[in-house]
Amino acid sequence: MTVRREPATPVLTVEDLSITFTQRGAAPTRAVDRVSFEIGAGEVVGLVGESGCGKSVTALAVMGLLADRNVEIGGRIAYAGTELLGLPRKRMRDLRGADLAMIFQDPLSALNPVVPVGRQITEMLSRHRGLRGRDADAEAVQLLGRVGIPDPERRLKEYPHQMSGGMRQRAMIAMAVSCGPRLLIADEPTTALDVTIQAQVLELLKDLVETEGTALLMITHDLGVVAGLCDRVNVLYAGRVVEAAPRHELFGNPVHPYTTGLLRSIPRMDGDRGVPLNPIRGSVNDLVAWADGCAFAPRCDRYELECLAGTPAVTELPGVDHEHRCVNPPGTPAVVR
Amino acid sequence: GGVGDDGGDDQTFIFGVPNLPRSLDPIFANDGETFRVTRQVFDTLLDHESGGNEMVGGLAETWDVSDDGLTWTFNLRDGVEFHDGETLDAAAVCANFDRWMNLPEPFHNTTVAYYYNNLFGSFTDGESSTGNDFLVGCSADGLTVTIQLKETSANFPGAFSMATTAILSPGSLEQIDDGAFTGIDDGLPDYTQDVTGILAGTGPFQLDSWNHAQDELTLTRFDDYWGDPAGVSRIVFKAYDDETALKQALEASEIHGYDLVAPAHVAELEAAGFQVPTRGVFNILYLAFQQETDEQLADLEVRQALAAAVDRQNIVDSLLPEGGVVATQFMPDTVAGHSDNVTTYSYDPDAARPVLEGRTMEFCWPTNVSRPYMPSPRDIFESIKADLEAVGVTVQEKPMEWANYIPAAASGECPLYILGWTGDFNEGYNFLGTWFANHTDEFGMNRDDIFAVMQRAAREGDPDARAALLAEASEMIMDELPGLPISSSPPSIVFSAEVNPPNVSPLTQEKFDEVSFR
Amino acid sequence: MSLLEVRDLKVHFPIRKGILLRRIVGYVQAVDGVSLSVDRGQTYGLVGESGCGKSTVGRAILRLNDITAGEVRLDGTDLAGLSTGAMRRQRHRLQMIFQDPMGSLDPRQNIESILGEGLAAHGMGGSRRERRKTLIDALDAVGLSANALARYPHEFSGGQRQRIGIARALVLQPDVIICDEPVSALDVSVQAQVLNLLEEIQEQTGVAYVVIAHDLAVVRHISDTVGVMYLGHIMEEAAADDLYAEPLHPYTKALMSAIPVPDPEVEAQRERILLTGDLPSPANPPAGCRFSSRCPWAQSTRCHDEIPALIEVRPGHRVACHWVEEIESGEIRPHEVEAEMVPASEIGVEIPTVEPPAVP
Amino acid sequence: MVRYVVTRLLQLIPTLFGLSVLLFIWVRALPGGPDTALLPENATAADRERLRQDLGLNDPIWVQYAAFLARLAQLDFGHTLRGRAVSTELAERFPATIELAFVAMLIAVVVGIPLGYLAARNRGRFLDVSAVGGSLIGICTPVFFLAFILKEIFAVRLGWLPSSSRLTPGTSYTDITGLRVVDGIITGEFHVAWDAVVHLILPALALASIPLAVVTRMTRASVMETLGEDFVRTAESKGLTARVIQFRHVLRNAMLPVVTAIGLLTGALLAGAVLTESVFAFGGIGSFLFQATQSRDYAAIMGTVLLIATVFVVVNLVVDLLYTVLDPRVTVDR
Amino acid sequence: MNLPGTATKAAKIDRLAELSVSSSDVRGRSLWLEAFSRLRRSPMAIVGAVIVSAFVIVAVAAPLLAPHDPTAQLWRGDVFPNRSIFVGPRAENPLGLDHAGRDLLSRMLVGARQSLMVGVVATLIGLSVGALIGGVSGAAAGMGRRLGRAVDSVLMRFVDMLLSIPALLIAISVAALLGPSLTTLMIAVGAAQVPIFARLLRGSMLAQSRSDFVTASIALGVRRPKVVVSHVLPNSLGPVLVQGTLTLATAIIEAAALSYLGLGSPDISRPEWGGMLADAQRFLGSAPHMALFPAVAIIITALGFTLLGEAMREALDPKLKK
Ligand SMILES: Nc1ncnc2c1ncn2[C@@H]1O[C@H](COP(=O)(O)OP(=O)(O)OP(=O)(O)O)[C@@H](O)[C@H]1O
Ligand SMILES: Nc1ncnc2c1ncn2[C@@H]1O[C@H](COP(=O)(O)OP(=O)(O)OP(=O)(O)O)[C@@H](O)[C@H]1O
Ligand SMILES: [Mg+2]
Ligand SMILES: [Mg+2]
Repeated sequence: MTVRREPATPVLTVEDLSITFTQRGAAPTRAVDRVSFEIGAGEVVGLVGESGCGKSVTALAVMGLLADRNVEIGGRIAYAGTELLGLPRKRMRDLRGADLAMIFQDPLSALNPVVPVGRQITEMLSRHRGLRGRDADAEAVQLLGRVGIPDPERRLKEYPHQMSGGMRQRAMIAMAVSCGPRLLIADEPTTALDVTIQAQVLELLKDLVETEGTALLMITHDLGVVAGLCDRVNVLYAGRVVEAAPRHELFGNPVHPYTTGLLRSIPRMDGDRGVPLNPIRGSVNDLVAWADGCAFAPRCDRYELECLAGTPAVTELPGVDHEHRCVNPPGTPAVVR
Repeated sequence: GGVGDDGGDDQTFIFGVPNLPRSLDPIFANDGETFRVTRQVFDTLLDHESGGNEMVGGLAETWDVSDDGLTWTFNLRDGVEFHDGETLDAAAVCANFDRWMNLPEPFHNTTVAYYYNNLFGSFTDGESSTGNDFLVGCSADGLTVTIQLKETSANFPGAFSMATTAILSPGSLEQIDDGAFTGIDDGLPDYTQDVTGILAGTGPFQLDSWNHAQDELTLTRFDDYWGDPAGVSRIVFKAYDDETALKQALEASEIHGYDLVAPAHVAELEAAGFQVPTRGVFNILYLAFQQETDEQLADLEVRQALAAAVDRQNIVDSLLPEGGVVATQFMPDTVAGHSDNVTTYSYDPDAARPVLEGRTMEFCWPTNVSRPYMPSPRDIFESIKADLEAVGVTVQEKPMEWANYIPAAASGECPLYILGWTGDFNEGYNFLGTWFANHTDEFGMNRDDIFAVMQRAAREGDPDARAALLAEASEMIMDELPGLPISSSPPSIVFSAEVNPPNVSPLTQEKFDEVSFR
Repeated sequence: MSLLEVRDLKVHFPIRKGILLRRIVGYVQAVDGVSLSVDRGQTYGLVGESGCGKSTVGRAILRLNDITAGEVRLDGTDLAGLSTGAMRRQRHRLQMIFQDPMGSLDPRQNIESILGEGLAAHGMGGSRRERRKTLIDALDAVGLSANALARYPHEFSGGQRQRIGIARALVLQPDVIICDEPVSALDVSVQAQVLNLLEEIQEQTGVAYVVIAHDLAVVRHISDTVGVMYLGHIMEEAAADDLYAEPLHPYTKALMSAIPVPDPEVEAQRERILLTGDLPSPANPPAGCRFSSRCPWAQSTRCHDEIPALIEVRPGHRVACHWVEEIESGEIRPHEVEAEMVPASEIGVEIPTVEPPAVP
Repeated sequence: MVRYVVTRLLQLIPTLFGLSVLLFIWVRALPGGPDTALLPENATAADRERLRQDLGLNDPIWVQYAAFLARLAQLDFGHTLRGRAVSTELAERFPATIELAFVAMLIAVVVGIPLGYLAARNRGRFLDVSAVGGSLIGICTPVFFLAFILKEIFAVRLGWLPSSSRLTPGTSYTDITGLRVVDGIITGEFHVAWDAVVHLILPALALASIPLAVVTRMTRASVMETLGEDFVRTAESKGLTARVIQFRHVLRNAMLPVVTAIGLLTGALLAGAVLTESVFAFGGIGSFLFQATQSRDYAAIMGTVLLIATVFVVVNLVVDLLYTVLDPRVTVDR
Repeated sequence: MNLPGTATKAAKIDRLAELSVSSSDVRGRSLWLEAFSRLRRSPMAIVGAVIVSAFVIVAVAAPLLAPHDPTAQLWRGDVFPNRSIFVGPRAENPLGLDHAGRDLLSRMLVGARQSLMVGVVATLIGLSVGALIGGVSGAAAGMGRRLGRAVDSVLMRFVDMLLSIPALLIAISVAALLGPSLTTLMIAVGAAQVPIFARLLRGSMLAQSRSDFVTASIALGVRRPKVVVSHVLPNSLGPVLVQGTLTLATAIIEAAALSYLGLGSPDISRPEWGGMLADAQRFLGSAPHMALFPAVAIIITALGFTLLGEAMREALDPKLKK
């Protein structure tokens, strides 16, 4: 197993990112807790986890899109060496769209319903590339064509609701890549789509990364998508990375009980049908505060009292660039409950 | 704000009114707001003295009546010109009488020509629905007009001063096609609703324009007026829906005056430097006792007790404009026919209580109206109600909208109710005759002896004899007590400090030509 | 005869236009001739992409939609022909589990009344105490304790709510349960719990399921027989294992190849058939084979003018394709398909009608 | 589109027909009658009876209604009790109401939208609290009282603005459209236009109080909701300038519900005109209607209410059409 | 942290129970409870609730609080409205006297009761009639079938017709129809609200009848009428309740407008704030206290109801949750 890591500065470095929501009248909630990862050019890094584990918040923090009020962000986010946290608003605006771009989950709500799709693309071209009028239109047509939208000239004048889901997502992608960003964040780009369309969109993203060398942060809860696309995978649980490894390493040798649990609980197309699934107990809401121990402990088969002895430290598996946060990983004999 | 930007003699006098005229041709009208305007434009044969209620000459310089009271001779002023340039002569006057007598069928009832039907009622083809028929005809001789009557009536000579009998120019009459009028349901002729150049009178002002969209009617000075020319060059009558708006418009100097000032505003306006001249009283407010609707009221003792229970002096003092008096009978004391010997009823709750205690009575009052004789019916009602309750009467109040109130009162639906009347001209019969000439559902009074006296008065041509009859009737009425006269209140009118106000008339017949700017 | 037999079911929704007269200008052919049958203790899985008519089939079986044509036979009785009242009396035999576990539970009723409503409606369950016992048993069967009865839906987690939905269906001891996307709203970890539960219940009670889902893996896992739908038609139907082992219809092939597997090794080798374009609108489906507009194997003959019948090509394996054998034998090879532009008006997107806001 | 408009207008016919039946019965069921307005207090019972007969009020109601319809077929709304054609009265007075309602709506929109927008942007801050508080107080103050206070302050005490009328009484002007401001500008009589504007301010302010409050709060809520929409976040992620985001993405979408509200507010404005016009002696159809109700002027009531209902429906049709322009998702042919 | 050497299963579970977040916390509370808790945190709601409860308390306890008989013209000799002689606030009468020499404080207190009654009864009338029409319409539409749709469209045409007449006009004509009285006032104001409630309820019923739990009930074999009564209706009442609260404010203000137009309650023994204000208007120049107190009272009370209603609307609106 080779670890593909560029020696040069990664496009994105996230170090010890913590995000806390402080709402008036409620206890502060830490949505993301000391998350670190890097993405190099042409690399695809996955962020997987169930709903509410902090994936989107992380992405928004990178984009500088979290509201200023009621949010505390700690740690470090660097884009090609530029510190993003604390960057003047104006500078951040210049970066957004031009260097950092994002694709959102639901393309219908993410597109302005009352502005033609073409306009939503050209406004970006004119903002970052100074293209106007006919030039911008021509460029937009070209972009739409590139993401595989048939008859792009006509589509330019259409509104999002006049397009199908897959088409909208393509338009979103066309918009995101229009200014040649070096980092693309895709937040569940296919969750709202049908599988056949999902396949088309994933193919498109893959193609982009390969031809443009764009760094892609892929956020999804679908392990299948991760397995097909990501070079490196970070598994999140309750705001922390519980396991991070290159793709083959992670699927081949999952360590954290959460990761293994996920893998065992989903029916697979190629699996054995007769065997009952092996679900994780409880639900995401049954969790322990990280400060008190492993948040996953209540749902864990390998739970030991030891698991509650404070935040589990990061353990690195030697030689394979594989980290995890399990106190009681498989290999050590599990205590029968 | 600021009005009258022209300065000096050329200023526009703006007067706020609750309504604009119903018709510019006075024959169609019966309301004070119409006559307020038409009086400035048209003259009548007779008139009232400025600021008083004495009958004086109008277009007729002098007049005379035959001994039998049936032949009236009017000697017209010389050199009177109509607004359209025609000259006034007896023929012109008779042309008007001819017009009235020849009015076609749709006019033969009070729906249209209310006053003509009531005062003269004579038509050459057909009868008036009122049954009146007083007029024989009019003959002209130079400046002498002779009007022949069939019968005498208490309405003469007052009728000759009524605004409805104003004299229009013969030229106007030629252009008016009364035959085209088909009935009130089809609307009034255009010339009555807009200034179309048809109507010409002899008054100090002539019609200028009527802006319906802005509820403004404009008159301009007639420079060839036979009397002293008007003090202002233009009058604008502007309609307002409520009195508070009028008051604010006056205070903001947008208008120069308005009539029927709420008593509550009089002192306030005076204090603010406005002129609020006091009128003589010429109206009567009463509390009616319908004897047929409520059996209790058929009992004279109860009616007397009610009269003793109401503190009329308090109403006059606290709710009516200054200058009001407690009424002793159904007419103001300035009117001929007023008797000093009527039975009076003084406030004596202790005497009333034994009779009234424990009784329940229905009491109607109108909610959304203000009349010269009852500026705020609600306050008056409240006051009377408090008095009645003080002597143990349970008052079942029946408030009604004005549109509903009058029909209800007229049809005898209401046992107790408050209502009143402002005289048309200085004639006692114009008051008493309104209610007590025969049996009506308004009062439910069945006193044929009173009705007989009233009938005699109605036909009595001699003013003094008539006054005596009316005084007699008044005394009988106050013994019978079909209702309790409450007060005669002077309706207030207000003018801004920049104008010299006209003499105020108890008949609310102010002559606006007397107005001038200071 | 099977327990539940659906024959040539058609559900067409009229499309109305105009303000005053609301003329019918066309029909959405949501379901256009679907036949399927389920036996006691068996599970029939229905897969297909969004808008292909899966839910409509499910709802039509329950007579929650008007049926345009066709038969729905339960134990021989044609439900489609019953009067409303008679149908109502049959309802306890057919139950439904919904996708959105929260939305399908009345937030203002406690679990006892939610579960007991069906019993009351059918006069079942006897006395109050007996009825309560039935409810507790049902809750027990889905792994919830009796103290849930007094609680309200919002007090439960998503997985638990779905269990309540299942319990509600169970109390009536139905013969058939239609599960419309029973797990797609759940977290992946919870999804497995619910799938296991459904299987357990089937083992214990012998109830038959019609499971509707867009996730082929889920359907395959739980079903005995799987039907693949496309634009209101069933394209292929086979035993679950057979279907995966040997998909015959081009659409099934494409569908299966599009599903990613959480295994990089498999992913790396998986053969992909990438379809182009989008699902056409059921209001204006392609003539002939519904899939012809996107089919990489489509031929110039037959495909565009003749609707293929669902024919049994292998034992228990039925396919609606004119060229199955030729494709299997490699005689016909896939080719590039130009993505067609679907006119805006034909996308099955609901155009939001904008109601005026309440006047303050 | 044309079809839609025509159909919607045709739809108006049954609505107006139903409304006219309803009104006809209703109005005639009002106690009392027109006699109080037409006859003096001392008129006799016979006089009153005669009047009812002349007005056709003694006929069975369906006969009266048939007569009404027969006239209506010739676009004749009958005559007011004062003897003028209702249609003439409405034609003369309606421009006043239009002018007043339009200016009031203008105030509501021109002040309300920016205010609501700023309030939403500054949620919870002083501006927001005072805008919301102020608009609530605006809603909660009875219009006639507000009018009175406005007049007392600005007309009586300060003397800055007139308290009544559409123009200084006696002003001469050329009448073209009946809209004084417009006429003044068209004919070059700028002093008339200015005079009309000055006279419009207070009544329009009083009338605007409720729409202004509604528009402000509606805009605020709508902007707040829009700010939370995904596409705004998308716009941010595109690095667009704040101005483009605010105008193209936030405001345009936020305006949609406000536009509908504005259409519906027309009704409130026309009703508000009843009070406002009376209080300000403005002379539109509002005070006309009020007087007609008071004097039981049946023809006038019918005509005015039907006019108001028509206007309301037409304005909302226009709003619906406008909506299709603003929101491409909505087509007229629903 | 040092762990005890002997870790038992019980200890494990206890520790877990202690640490794991109580699930009911995360899963949220009932719609109402949640809405209520949001209400409690909203300053708008708090201010509104304080005003409203103060108003209700005063209204209920008015006869006990009123220092004088509100109808008695106790100080008849002191007040001469026509001479502009009034009695303002003084020790005996903290708010002064009205134009008939009655204690204004007592009248204000009793007026609170009348105003509350006008508001509540008018709202109830509007709500119940409107809800009846809307409910029947919504139920009919929700049931589907030709007849249902026909009933629905007939009712809705009627409501649309009413909606095209401005509310105040409806109120004016009702008031004129029934003659002036407190009852009239309540009916008139209520009638004007009927179409609004009808549309509102119908709209939310239609939305609710498309929801899954309604489908579920039908699938269970529950009869349609029962489905409507036990599921559709209860879940559609939220917006109606909010509108009801807002209508309370509107009613009090509209009552004032009707009084001003002379169509209010003429009942002097039971004064109502709107009527008092309309009545006092003409004395504003010389007796501002007479108008001031009712005006302020109306504004504040209406404000209270509006604040509460708006806060409720926000609390119930899932879109504005965050
Ligand atoms: N604005 C906010 N205020 C408070 N808490 C927030 C906010 N946004 C997100 N959170 C919380 O942060 C946590 C992480 O949310 P996030 O949206 O990143 O989840 P996710 O992993 O993207 O889930 P999903 O798969 O549902 O999109 C959640 O618990 C959420 O409740
Ligand atoms: N009541 C209805 N009226 C009109 N069209 C309808 C109606 N219900 C469904 N449709 C249409 O019928 C088609 C099939 O819908 P259906 O809900 O059965 O799809 P589905 O396969 O369940 O999709 P999904 O996976 O999105 O749930 C769609 O195009 C839909 O728009
Ligand atoms: Mg997310
Ligand atoms: Mg579905």
